[in-house]
Formats: sequence, structure tokens, C-alpha cells
Amino acid sequence: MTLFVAEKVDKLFPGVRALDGVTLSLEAGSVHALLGENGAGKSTLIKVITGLYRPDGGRLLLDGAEVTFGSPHESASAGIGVVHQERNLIPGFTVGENILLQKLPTSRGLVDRAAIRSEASRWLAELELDIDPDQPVTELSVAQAQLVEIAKALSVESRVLLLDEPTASITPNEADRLFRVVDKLKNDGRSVLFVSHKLEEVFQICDTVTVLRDGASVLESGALSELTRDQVVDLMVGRVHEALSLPPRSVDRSVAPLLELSGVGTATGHADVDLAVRPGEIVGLYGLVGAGRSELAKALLGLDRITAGTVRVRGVEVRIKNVRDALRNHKIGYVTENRKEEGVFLEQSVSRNIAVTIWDRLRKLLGYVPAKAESALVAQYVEQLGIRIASPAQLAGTLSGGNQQKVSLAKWLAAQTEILIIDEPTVGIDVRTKDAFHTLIWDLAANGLAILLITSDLPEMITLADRVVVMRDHRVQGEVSNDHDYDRMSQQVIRLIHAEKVIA
Amino acid sequence: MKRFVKTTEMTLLVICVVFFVFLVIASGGDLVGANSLKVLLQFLAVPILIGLAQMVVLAVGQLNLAVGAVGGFAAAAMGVMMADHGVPVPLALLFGFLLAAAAGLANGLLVVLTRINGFIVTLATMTVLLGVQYRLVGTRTVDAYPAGLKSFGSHALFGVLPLIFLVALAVAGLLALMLRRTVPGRQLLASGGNPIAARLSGISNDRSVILAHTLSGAILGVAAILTVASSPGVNKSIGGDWLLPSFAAPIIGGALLTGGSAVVLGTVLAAFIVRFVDTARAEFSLEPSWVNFVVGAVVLGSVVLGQVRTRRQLRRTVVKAPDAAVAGGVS
Amino acid sequence: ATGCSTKSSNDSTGGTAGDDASTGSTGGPVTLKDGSSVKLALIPGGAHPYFQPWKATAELDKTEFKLGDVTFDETGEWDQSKQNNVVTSLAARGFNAFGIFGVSPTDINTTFEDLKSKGFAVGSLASCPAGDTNSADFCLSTDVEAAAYKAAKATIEAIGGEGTIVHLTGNNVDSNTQRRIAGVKKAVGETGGKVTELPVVTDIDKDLQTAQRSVADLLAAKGKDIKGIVTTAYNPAVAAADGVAGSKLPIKVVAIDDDAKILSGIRSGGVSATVAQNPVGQAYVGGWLLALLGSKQCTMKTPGVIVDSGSFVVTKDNVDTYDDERKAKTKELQTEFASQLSCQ
Amino acid sequence: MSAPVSETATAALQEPDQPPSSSRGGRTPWWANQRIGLLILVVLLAVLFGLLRPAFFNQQLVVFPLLRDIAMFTVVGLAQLCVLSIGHMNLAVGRMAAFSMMITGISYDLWHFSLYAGLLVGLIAGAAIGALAGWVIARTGVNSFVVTLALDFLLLGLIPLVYTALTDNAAFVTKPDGMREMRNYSLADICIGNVCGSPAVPQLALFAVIAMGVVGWIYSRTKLGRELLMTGTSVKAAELSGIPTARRVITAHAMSGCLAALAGFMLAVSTGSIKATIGEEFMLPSFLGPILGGTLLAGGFISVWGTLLGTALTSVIRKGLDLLGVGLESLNIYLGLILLVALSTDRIRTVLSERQEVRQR
Ligand SMILES: Nc1ncnc2c1ncn2[C@@H]1O[C@H](COP(=O)(O)OP(=O)(O)OP(=O)(O)O)[C@@H](O)[C@H]1O
Ligand SMILES: Nc1ncnc2c1ncn2[C@@H]1O[C@H](COP(=O)(O)OP(=O)(O)OP(=O)(O)O)[C@@H](O)[C@H]1O
Ligand SMILES: O[C@@H]1[C@@H](O)[C@@H](O)CO[C@H]1O
Ligand SMILES: [Mg+2]
Ligand SMILES: [Mg+2]
Repeated sequence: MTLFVAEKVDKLFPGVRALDGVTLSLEAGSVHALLGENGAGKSTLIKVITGLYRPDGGRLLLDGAEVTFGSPHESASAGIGVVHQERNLIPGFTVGENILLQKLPTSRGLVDRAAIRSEASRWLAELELDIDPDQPVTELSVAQAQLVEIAKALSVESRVLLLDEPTASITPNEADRLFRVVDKLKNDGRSVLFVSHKLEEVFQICDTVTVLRDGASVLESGALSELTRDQVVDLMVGRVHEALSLPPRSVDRSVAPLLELSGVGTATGHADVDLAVRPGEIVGLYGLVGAGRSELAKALLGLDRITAGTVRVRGVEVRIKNVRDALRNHKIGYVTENRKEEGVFLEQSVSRNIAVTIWDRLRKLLGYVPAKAESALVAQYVEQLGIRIASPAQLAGTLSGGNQQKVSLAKWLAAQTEILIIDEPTVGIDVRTKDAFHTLIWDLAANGLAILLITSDLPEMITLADRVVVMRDHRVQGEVSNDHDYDRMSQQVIRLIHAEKVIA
Repeated sequence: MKRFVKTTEMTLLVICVVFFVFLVIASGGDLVGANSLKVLLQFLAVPILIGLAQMVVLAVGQLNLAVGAVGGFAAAAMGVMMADHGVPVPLALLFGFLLAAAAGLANGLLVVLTRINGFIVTLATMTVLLGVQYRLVGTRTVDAYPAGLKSFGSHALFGVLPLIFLVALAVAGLLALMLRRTVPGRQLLASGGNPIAARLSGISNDRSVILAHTLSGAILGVAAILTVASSPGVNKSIGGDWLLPSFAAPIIGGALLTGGSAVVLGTVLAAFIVRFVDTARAEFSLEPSWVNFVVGAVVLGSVVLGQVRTRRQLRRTVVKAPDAAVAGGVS
Repeated sequence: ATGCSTKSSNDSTGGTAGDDASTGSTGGPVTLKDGSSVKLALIPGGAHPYFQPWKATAELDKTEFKLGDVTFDETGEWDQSKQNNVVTSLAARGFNAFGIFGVSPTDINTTFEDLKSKGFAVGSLASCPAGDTNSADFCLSTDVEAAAYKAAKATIEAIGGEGTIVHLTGNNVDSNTQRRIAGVKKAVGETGGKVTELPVVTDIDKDLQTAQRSVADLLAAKGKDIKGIVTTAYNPAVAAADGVAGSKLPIKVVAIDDDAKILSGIRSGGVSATVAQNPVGQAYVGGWLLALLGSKQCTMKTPGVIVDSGSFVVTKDNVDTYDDERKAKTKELQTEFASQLSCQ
Repeated sequence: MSAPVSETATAALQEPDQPPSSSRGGRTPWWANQRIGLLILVVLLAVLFGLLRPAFFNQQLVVFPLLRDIAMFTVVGLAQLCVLSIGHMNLAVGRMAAFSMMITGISYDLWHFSLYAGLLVGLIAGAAIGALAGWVIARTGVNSFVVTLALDFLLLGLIPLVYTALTDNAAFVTKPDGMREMRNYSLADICIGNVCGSPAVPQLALFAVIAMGVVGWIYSRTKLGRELLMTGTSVKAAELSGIPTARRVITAHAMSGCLAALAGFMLAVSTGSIKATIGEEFMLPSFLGPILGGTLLAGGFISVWGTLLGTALTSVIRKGLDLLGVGLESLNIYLGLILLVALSTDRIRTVLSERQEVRQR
């Protein structure tokens, strides 16, 4: 039975036709995948369906009757629940209140805290989450926050549940819990829309699929059982997508490391961290969410205090004061995992976002930066990374996630660094771009850059790294030399993670 | 409770107590005399209210430059109604209160409908209302209203607790209850804390903004009533010194200019601290120049302290967090 | 509480415009021949009850001296820049004779010079420029130091010549305030130590609530030691009268000006005395002089002369009659100025 | 060493079909531009007032003082704009002006400095006090609102103490050579050959032109300006991009203090003396100009022209009402209402332009 249909939906933004006659239909008791590259219009479609955007054409049908939603409130009342791609929690509120915000329980005119606690606990339990409903959401980790949002969407008890990249920042095991819930909903006869760039997941849990390309639906409600992974990818990309093949690359082990940590301890709790990265080498830093990898990177950049051990750059012991110092004096760059808050300047133009690290180099007398030189450089990187923009003056905040990630990386390429720390580079990035990123990172190493790659995406790690250093609880558990064989490597790495603590 | 110990409120409370004890000792115990205490509290009523009036709009990430003008205008209106037109006291007060609330509502509606920056809107309404206030009273000081109102304004329970102070506390209590425990209150704070998220949760940010401005106006209406009741009279200068203190109290009290924080207690405590400075000025016959100097130092000192606190706290939580995060690890 | 009987200050302020006209012969000692070319602007520093009599007196000037036009413009709002703007705007509208209360005594000469250089008649009314020069044609103002001195004397008398008094006043960094502080100091000094003065409380004239709070705090902290309060600014005067009455302390309050609110305080006994000034005389005599100068009928023999417009101690005894004294002073002022003029 | 991206990677990253980079891409039509809207408003109001009162165009008595005012408040606005650009506020603009002018006054009175030497000393003092505010903010991380408010109180205490100690009348009245001329001279006093400027334009306005030029240049052309704006958009991202954000905070506040000093000087010259109360009326106008002109309170976007226009709008309204002889009973009422109505038209224009844009596609 068809629960919901979006028919020939159009959505225009100044300068962009985000949706161009898209049709999507959702069946009861089934999980439907919505796929497409970054910027294809997936999130926009979801925002149209939930009444956040007014469509410029087309219509929505719920149970066969046409509906229009003027606000998220209306769509929620009609039984449509949603987890948006961006995190949307109220910082000052508790977990419980955030979960039940759409419909706060009251008794005698006052918000009923006991009811919030018990009801929120129910939804947290559904996700097998051990979080105190009274905890402020500001104390949650990224993954926890994501799960709380899912609990929030579940709490509406909607007949249609839209999930926009819910698994982008949670661990596989948390994802599994989510999938169990999705299964349950499906068996209850509800309809779930699932957006993800992780095709394994899609094939694991979805029944049907709609593929978007450039705002148009190129496949409507195809049965996933009849499609192969490559077919889906080709549909998304719009041509035959070559599987990733990386040219051989070897690391000269005799060369002294560019970056070398020994016995490093930090104010955030690291201890005895040893690590070395040579020119032309990709060292992977693997660990579960919260293992302390990003924090280690930040301590290296002087953003946190290093309390013990030594850091050597090109063999010389250094004390890096801040990012500027790292960039200028040591040629170290850091591509952050927190794209929205730390990676890009959402309210600034793409041009400025990319140029921010090169003004030092371009500036003339009195700090004058010639606009021509600036835009030429920017154009070069926009071109090289294939960043999809209407004009360099476009605000970075209006780009799709993947393109924002490219911008975030572009600025460090432009900075001409020699040591690059790349943190979770492909979270929320589509398959093709991901492959491209991998080629790019590979390529940078081949060109002699020393790369420290932090990623929680094990396949990515095994594809790219020369060595994998495994971290847990702010300590190095051990190191595995990578032979790029997924099955063997993944076992080794997981085993390391769960091995008894190394004796210091 | 455990969380409270680490808050700005706690810092302020400590400062308040220390300051008070210091003043008591400095005055040779005089300050705890009934009359001194009464005077101390009497002049806290209005500062508390104007701080709260600013706090509610800060809570939705707006600001209200018209606090003084709304209050002054409402006070002038009440005074003129009673003195020149013989309107009975309760009616005049009610009407003045409604005028202030309506002015707040107008601010809210203008912000929402015109999408003009709230700063500019309230600046414009401030200008208009100052004009109206002058038109109402000119250069006169109006005071011909029934003595009953004045005795309410100066009466103190047990000779210590001024009624108007209790009214201010009651308003603070109600506001706290509303922001903490009612649905509109929570929605208001949600809009301030993260407008996009609030909108996605079906909350109308516009409604929150209008509600906040209206509440602000209503609180100012109460402040105007207390002013009329306790001042020698009403003239065009009423409200003239409300703007800066209205910001100082909530901000010292821990409010974020970006919205989302409800710091009723902090605002009240900050008002106390500022009041203690006044008391010190009289006690030590300080030149106003020195007083200003001290105020500057106290403000800076208290907030720097608070900042150091939260920073240390942050560091601690980050160090502690891993166990919690790892708990969900791969199996 | 103190008297609850305030009506509009315009009708109960000491002296109305009409009274002063009747004191002199029409046009005063020197008769104005033709005022029709004169457009007179009276410009106070801002809105303040003190200046309200100017408004009516300006109208009187117009009818009595048959002036081309008069205006009373208080939109300067106690800001010298704004006041300068008001002045030039009025000039652009055709006004050519200006009686100005300069907001900033140290700046106002500059404004006067500007106007003089454009050929306008200018009088400094109700306050004189700071320093030794007055660039206006004349200054007709209360000698603020003398007025404060009188007020302090009245306070000392009210407390019986012995005890502690305190002086409440306005903006500390205003040269008139400094003069007032000096006047009070002088009177206290003359008692040879019998009267002592607490540190002056300044900067409480901005608004009534600040004044009220400061008075209350002062009374709470030092009330028992204080025998008299002398105020030389409006809001502190209102607040002190009210605060003392409320506290039931036996403190004598001496106020400034004769706004309705304060006069009712005198009548009810809440205020021991006030020092009235002569705004009506300033506007009346000032208008007359400016008309003579503006119509080019006369010039000042010594440009920039400074004349005291008078100040009068008002107590319960003379509250109904002090205005006669004031009118007499106005008449005297005209004669005094007549001797300063050289006329065609 | 550079980090070139190889052909393979680039090829892989290329979009199959680049979107047509539309020439109009995302731009709003010219008539919806806030600055142009303001300009039209200012001109319309000036014409309206001129029709009602032809004296509005009196060069010497109206235009000259009006431009002098606009010039001064534009500089005041720029002082605020500098800190707004990083998302901060300076509640002590006025007091910083007073503080710097106090130093200038001392330099005239006690050290007998020349006019420009005194100005320079004042500018340095302003920059220093601003830098101090910035330093405290950067070091403690306390909100700029609180720090500058506290600093305001501190200076409010300090300045009178100094004045009472050093002067009789709470003002420095020594006027160095050239000060009087600076107040009254217009472009008519500047001649090249026998072509002279307009008598309606005060020479003092040149300071504003210079300030606008310098500030505009910094924000649009230099590394410093760009970095300030980036800091204003996101401190975290700026820090992680290698921008020394603490130093930028200090710079922004120092610029603010320096411009406040310049505004204070312009006020002192145009009213006549250097006194403790200089700048008391600066605070609200300092925000009004930039914000009307489109500068964001949140930081990251500024408009120098907008600041001039925003300032001009309010000054023109006030001057017009002055000339119409509107008394204090109505002045503020009209002032506020005209402002609201004028700005609502701005909103209407924006809405119209958005509609039109979607329709065009
Ligand atoms: N508010 C907006 N204003 C202008 N353009 C927008 C806006 N939101 C989205 N777009 C544009 O619309 C297109 C579709 O974006 P959308 O976010 O729907 O992509 P997506 O498929 O969700 O991509 P991703 O996988 O990266 O999340 C993109 O080109 C994006 O730049
Ligand atoms: N957004 C956040 N909010 C609260 N705590 C966080 C947040 N991000 C990380 N943490 C905490 O900081 C600690 C270290 O995190 P860090 O980011 O360095 O780990 P990581 O190994 O890089 O993992 P990931 O970056 O994938 O989360 C963890 O205990 C984690 O819980
Ligand atoms: O007495 C003063 C006058 O001298 C003038 O300053 C105006 O205010 C009054 O209170
Ligand atoms: Mg998306
Ligand atoms: Mg990380």
C-alpha cells in the first residue's frame, strides 16, 4: 500500500534548481533508499516533504489525498517524522526535553518532568542507549547527539519516518541498533526513507530505491534486490563509474620522519603516544569514536597543552603554539572533522574560504591582497577539486556537504603544507567524491606529503593507509602494517582495539 | 544541585554574601538595622524587574533598547490618568500595565512582520515612546495621586521587607516558573537556543519573539507601577537610567547575548550586587567617579572568575568523557 | 508624604510673564522703535521646568515689542552638538536674535562667535560661558555661586547655625556645578567650623529615580548625623524633600527653583526654603535687549557684560510674596541695562 | 614545496556537468540592494524637506552643519563597525573618545603641542585604550559587551578625576592654532588656481572621507580586513585556519578606539572645547549607522558606505524636523516613526526582489 507520494516536485533556490520534477513514493511496511551524489537534492526533497520549504511545483499525497504542509509542525501532526542531516538539538535543554520537544507532556499546565523522564527513557531504550534523560545535550558526544535525534524522531510515532544520513557520525555497532529499530518499524507497517552514502548499509536494510541526479529522479522505486552496487553507483554518477584503482606508491622507510611524536602526553589525557610520519607516507590513526584522535591532532597544533614527551618536526624538537605557527613555521595543515563549525566559514564566500590560508603569501605592501591573484588561485583549486559552485562569491553555507568538504580541503592544499593531518575526510561524502578524495590523498602522498589520516571508516583506512596506528582511551594500542586486504586487516585492527590494555 | 554548585549563579551568590558581610562590618552593623535593610531592598525592586525585562528578550536572542521608554511612558500615563483625569487608581494602574504590555507586543510584531533588526525596531519605538512620555508630562513632576498608592509604595512588612520588593520577587518567581515549566516558556527558550532546531520541532520562532517582547513589556508595566507607587512623582526622567542596568544584570547573571539562557536567579543576584555598590557609595561617601571605577572592576572581576570556572569545568568533563563514549564501542 | 497638589508648573511657577510686563513701562527705559524685523529665538539647554516661563514670556515679548516672530525651542536635549544644530536651523528659518542657555559653558562661546560673525544679536541667558570671556552681546544669568551661597546660608539658618549639612547637585564636570560647590563651601566656611559639610553628592540630577535612591541611601547611612540638606539641582531637590519627609528625620531641606512641586513642599513645610531664580526676567529683559540689538537700534557699550538676574530665598513666610521682589529685580535689570546701551 | 593535485585526482573530482555559472547567479537586483535603498531614501527625504522648507538647501546654515554632523557620526559608526566586524560590541566608544581627547587636551594645555601633533597623540591613546579592551577580551574570553561596559564605567570614573585635578572648568580650553579655522572652513577655502570647492562642504568632513577610505580599503583589499571578517564569521574556524584570532580581536578594538578618538576630535573641534563629556551621545548613533547600513551585529559582514548612508538618513530626518520647527512634544515621535516606515519599505523591496527572482527562473 502506498502511504506517501511526492509527485513532480520542483524547488528553486536563487541560482540553483535543486529539485526538478522529482517523484518519490513510499510504501507501508518497507524501507526506501534515497540516493544521489552530494548536492543531488536529497535533503532538499526531505525539507519540502516536511513543510520546511514550500515547493515551487508538484504535489504531495498522503494516503492518496493531496496535502500541503506550511510548517514542520503540520507535517509532524500528519504523521511524518524526520531526522535531518544537520544536528538540531537545543543546547540548554536536557536529553529528555529534546526528545519530546515537539510534544512536551504537561500536567496541570506545567511541563511534567517525570513524564518526560519516563517517556524519553522509553525511546532511548528502544535504541538500547544508556543515556540519562536529565543530562544536558551539550555533554553528549557527536554520536550520542545523533542517536538522541533519532530517538526524537521515533517519539513522534510517525507512520512515515525520514532519515537523512543518520549513520554518518555513529559507529557501526550503533548503526546496527538503529537498523534493528528500523526493522521493527517496518514490521509494524510503517514506511521509512533512508538516505546514506554508505551503500553497504543501503543494501543491508532497504527494499526499494529512488536515485536523484542533479535534482531529477533517474530511478523511481526500483527494487534493490534487482540492482547491483555498481548499477546504483552508475545511476548516481550518470555514467559508468570506474572502480577506484590507485597506482602503486612506495614509502622510503630510510628517510627520517617529518613528524615524530615520542612519549607525548596531553592535558586532555593522552599518555605515551609514539607516532612517526615520513614524507610520502600515509599513516592511519584508527579508533572508535572518542578514542582521542582528534584531540591528539589538536594538541599537536597547539590548541591543547602537551604535558609530556617530545614532538619533532623534520628532526627538530618543536613546541607549536597555534595553528598559525604550525602553518607558517612548520608547514603543517589540519583538515578538521567538524566541517560546519571549524572547517568552513558558512557565511563567507567560497572564494574567501579557500583563500584564507594564502593571504600571507599573496600580500603586498601594507597587507594589500591583489584580488586578481586571489581569484586566480581560488579558481585553480575550484577547478582541480571540481567544487560545484554558481560563482566564487557564493556563500559556503549554501553548498552541499560534499562540496563544503572540498572547500575545507582546498584551503589546506592552497596553503602548500608538507604535513597534512586529515580528520574524517569523507563523512557524508558521496561514493564518487569519496573515491576522488581517496585518489587525491593518495596522490598528495605520492607527491611527498606526510599525511596523518584520522578516520573511523575502516574500509577507507584500509584503502589508503600505509600503516594503521590504533588508539584507544587516549593511548596507542598498537600498530599494523597495511597490506590493503580488507578482511585480514579489519580483523587485525579490531582485535587490537579490544586487546587488553598495553602495559606501559 | 551538583550542577548548581558550578554555575554563574553560585559565583554571584558568593560575591553577594561576601559583599554584604563586608558592608555590614564597614557600617558597624548599621546595615542590618531595619531601616537600612528596608532602603536597601526598596530600591532593588525596579532594577530586578528591568533586568528581567531585558533577560526575556535576550533569551530569544533579541534585545530591547526601549526598556526605559516603555517603563517611563507607562508610568507617565498612569500618573497623568490619576492626577489630571481622576481615573481611579486600580483602573489607571491596570491601564498603564496594559499599555506597557501593548508596547512590548508592538515591538515583537514589528520585529516579526518587518524583519527589521530588533535593535533598530526597539530603538525606533524607544524614540517614539520618549516623545509620547514628554508629550504626556512635559517638564512637570506629576504627583497628585491618592496617598493609598504611595503608602503601598513605601510600606514594608515587619518594617524590613518592602511590598514592592516582594512584588518584584514574585514576578521573578513567576517568570522562572514560566520559563522552566510551561510549554510556551520552553518553546521561547528553544527558539533562542537554536532557532533552526526549534523550527524543525514545529515551534514558531515568530511566536516566541512576540511572546518575549510582550512579556518584557508586561514586566516593565509592573516596574512602572512600582515606580509610580514609590517615587516622589512621575516626570520625563523616569526610565532614563534603565537601559544600561537592564543589560548589566542579566549579562552579569550569565545570560548569553545569542539567546537560549534563562537566568532569572542570576539576574536577581546581579541586581543585588549593583545595589550593594550604591550602598557602599553612600556608606563611604564615595565620589561617583570612584564608584564607577569600582562597578567596572566588580563586573569585570565577577565575570572573569565565572569564565575561569567554566573553562576548568570544560576541561574536566572532556577528560572524563571517554568511558561514556567508548561504552558504545564495536562488539 | 509631601503635598499632593501639583498642577501644571506653567500656571503655578513663581511669576507669570504678564506680571513682569506690568512692572516696566511698555518697552522699558529705552523704547523699542520697530521690532518687526526682529525674529527672536529663545533656546534653553533642553527640556527643564526652569525654562518653562520663557515660553510664555517669549509670546509676551512678541506682542509687547511687536516682534516679527518668536520661538521657544528646547529640542537641543542637553547636547551641545544638537543645540548648535537647532541654532543654525533657526537661523536658516530666518531668526536673527538669539537668547541661549548654552549646554556646555566651555563651548558656548564658539557658538556665540559663529552667530555674531553672521551679524545676529546674541544673549547668553540663564548661564554664562565658562572662563573670563563672554562672546555674546551680554549675559543675563543667575550668579550661580551667589545663589548656592544664599541657599547654603538659608540651610545654615534653618538648622540653627550648627551641625552637619550635605550638598546634593548635578553634573560634576559642568562648570556651573563647580561654582555651586564653591558657593556652598564659602557659606560653610564662614561659620568658622560650627557647620561642617559632608562630601558633596554629585551627578544625581539625570533622573528622579537615581536622585531618590541616592537620597535614600544617604539618609540610611548618614541620616542620623545630617541636620540639613542643600540642593542645587532639580531632581535632587524633589527627591530630598520626599525622602526626608518619608524618613521622618528632623532634617531641613533647602531646594532650588520654584517649580510647583517645590513650592507646595514649602507650603506644607517639607521644604524649609528654596532659592528662586528669575527666568521670567531673563526672558523678558533678554528679549527686550535682543530686540533693541537685533533691530540695530542700539549697541552694547561694552559687549559681553555680565549681569546677575537675581536669586531669592523663598521660605514659608514669603512664599506668597517673593514674586514682588523678583519683579522689582526685573525692573532694576532694565534700568541697569539701559545704561549699558548706546542707542540711535 | 607545493602540493599539486595530479590529473587523475582532478579528473576523478570533476563534476560530469558543471552547472552553468549564471552571470546573475544568486545576485539580487540592484534596486533591492540595501545601500541603494538607503541612498534613495535619503535623497527622497532631502527633496521632501527641501520642498517643504527651501531653507533646507541653505549652504551655510543647513548643509554645512548637516554634513559636519554626518561626517562625525559616520566616524563614530565606523568605530563601532570595526568591532562589529568580528561580532563584538564596543559600549565604550564614547568614553574612549573622551579618554583620547583628554590626552589630546593635556598635550595642548600642558605640553603646548600643535593641532595635528595633539590629534596624533589622541589617536594613539584611543588605539591604546581600544587595544587594552581587546586584550582583556582575548585573554579572558569574556564577552566584549561586558568588558567594554566595565571599561566604560572605569573611564567614567577616571576621566572626571583627571579633569578636576587639571582644569578649573572641567574642560581644556587651550585652542592650538588652526582649530578655529578647522571648525569653520569649507572646501571653498581650498582652491587650486581659482577653482575652489563648495562652501557647503566642511573641511572637517575630510576626516570622515579619509576614515572611510582607510577602513574601506582595509576591509575590501587587505589581508587584515579579510581576517577580521573571517574571525567575525567563526572564531573557531578562523583559529583553525591559522588566523591569529586573539591578535585580530585586539586589532579590531584598537581600530575602534582610534576611530572613536578621531570622532571625539571632530566633536571637540566643532563644538569648541575638549571636555569630559565628549562622546556621551555616541553610543546609540554608533550602532545605528552601521546597522541601518547593513553591517551585521553577528559579525562577518560590514558596509562602509552603508554606515555613511545610515548615518545620513537619521541626520537628515532630524535636520528636516528641526527646520519644520517640530517641537519637542512631537520631534521624537516623528523621528521614530519615519525611521520605522522608511525601513519597512526596505523590507518590502527585499520581499519583492525575492519573488521576482524565483519568477524569472
Ligand atoms: N538554502 C539554500 N539556498 C541555496 N541553495 C541551496 C540551499 N539548500 C540547498 N541548496 C542547493 O541545492 C542543491 C541540493 O542540495 P541538498 O542539500 O538537497 O543536497 P543533498 O543531496 O542532500 O547533498 P548531500 O549528500 O551533500 O547532503 C545543492 O546544489 C545546494 O547547494
Ligand atoms: N562534540 C563533542 N561533544 C562532547 N564531547 C566530545 C565531542 N567530540 C568529542 N568528544 C569527546 O572528546 C573525547 C575525544 O574525542 P576525539 O574527537 O578526540 O576522539 P576521536 O578519536 O577523534 O573520535 P571522533 O573524532 O571520531 O569522535 C571523547 O571522549 C569524546 O567523547
Ligand atoms: O537652577 C538651574 C538653572 O541655573 C539652570 O542650570 C537650569 O537648571 C536649573 O535647575
Ligand atoms: Mg543532504
Ligand atoms: Mg575525531
